Amino acid sequence: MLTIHYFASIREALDTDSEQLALPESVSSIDDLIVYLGTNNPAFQSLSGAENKMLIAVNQTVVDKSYRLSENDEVAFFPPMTGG
Amino acid sequence: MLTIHYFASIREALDTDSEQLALPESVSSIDDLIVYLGTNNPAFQSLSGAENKMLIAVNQTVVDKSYRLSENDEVAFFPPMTGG
Amino acid sequence: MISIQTEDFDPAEEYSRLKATAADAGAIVIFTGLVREDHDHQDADGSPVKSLYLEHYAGMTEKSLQSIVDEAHTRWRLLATRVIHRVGELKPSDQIVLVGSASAHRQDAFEAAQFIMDFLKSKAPFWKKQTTEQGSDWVESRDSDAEAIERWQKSVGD
Amino acid sequence: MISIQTEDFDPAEEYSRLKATAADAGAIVIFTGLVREDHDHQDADGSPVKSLYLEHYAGMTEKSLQSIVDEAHTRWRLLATRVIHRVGELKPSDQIVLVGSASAHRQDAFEAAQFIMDFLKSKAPFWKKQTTEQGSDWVESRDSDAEAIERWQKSVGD
Repeated sequence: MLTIHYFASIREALDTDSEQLALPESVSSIDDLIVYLGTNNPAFQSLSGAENKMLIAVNQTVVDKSYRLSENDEVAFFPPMTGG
Repeated sequence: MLTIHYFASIREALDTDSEQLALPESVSSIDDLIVYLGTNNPAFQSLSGAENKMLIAVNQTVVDKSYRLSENDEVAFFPPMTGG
Repeated sequence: MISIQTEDFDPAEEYSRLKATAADAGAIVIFTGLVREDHDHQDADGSPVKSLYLEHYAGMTEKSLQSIVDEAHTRWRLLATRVIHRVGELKPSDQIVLVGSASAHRQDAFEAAQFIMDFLKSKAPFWKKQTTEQGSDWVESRDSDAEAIERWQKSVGD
Repeated sequence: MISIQTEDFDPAEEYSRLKATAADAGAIVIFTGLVREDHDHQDADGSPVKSLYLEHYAGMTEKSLQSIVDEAHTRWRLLATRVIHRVGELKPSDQIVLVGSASAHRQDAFEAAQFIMDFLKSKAPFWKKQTTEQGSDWVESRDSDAEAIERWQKSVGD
């Protein structure tokens, strides 16, 4: 199972902070996962548009969209960080 | 009267922290004053050699040796600063 | 040492601890970040900030701060460092973040603290939501923060 | 505010004062310089420093520090600054100098504090004499301190 976390504005827009998902057959990269999640959820599809600068972490490290997913990965989607 | 102050290693080498001096006729610049003081004091002459990086302040502002002195100036000779 | 906490912190205590830990330190820098009423983010509507909510990604936050601190220790000769970041609800003039560094020399202490703050700002998973009379908005990241990182050239692992 | 004094100072108190003075500050930097036992000046003979004597040029010291602080206020947007420098006899781990700065933004606070320290080191009339088991020696100025000043390009009045 993938664990998917959503943070900040993305969490609020989706009204979900996390979900579990069996890695779908069609999904091998983050890019595939974004397409998959967008197909099932128009809100996610609009958030993942290039203009929204959505960042992705896998297992708590920022990765790019070509990252190859493994079963049991912890994936997170969030806007650019604004700490400090 | 000129007031002349000496600090740190220069003060110690001369064994004097300050002196008063009527501006001599032959002295119009700091350069002249250095020659004048050196003539009367071999210790000062050796301290004022280029290798010693002696600094000069007039009226509490660092100046170079071409500075034109006035009666009643406060002159100071000291090594490079090492604060902090 | 790195702490993520809701409670306030005491810079005086952190200074004393750094001084005690870093034997023969010649330079200690303590940076403290505070909540400003007069925010100046891109989405500012001009009305004063009444409160700030700080969200973070527990686990990844500690991990990313640790990698930033490790990189600082690689780049500069440091005797000790300290990072504290608060999360949750904060008010104007509240302390948000503390970065401390101790070194033999001032240059190392200054640069390391600045480096840690620059990376913490845009590489550690914290998000700010500010509330004014006009409502609540997520703070947008600033270009100047991205530029602050670029000047350190060699990048640390995100 | 600038103070030259023989007494010790309390960084915690200075932090609180800066925070209280600088309404709506977003960033406060407190730099503290300490006496090191393991000095590394050019004339170091390797034996630990037992004490440090700080001489200064009363009057000119305040004047030159004020011009350094004024220049910092011209270059950066600062809400408050603080400089304390001790003179007289000090021991290893004693606090020598404190530079504090408060600003809306961290970059200003960091750079101003670093600028003030860099200029204070070689443009304010302080001289250090260190005593080890081998005797007492005036500390020589370091090339790295002259270089630290050069990077600020535009020079302040000496």
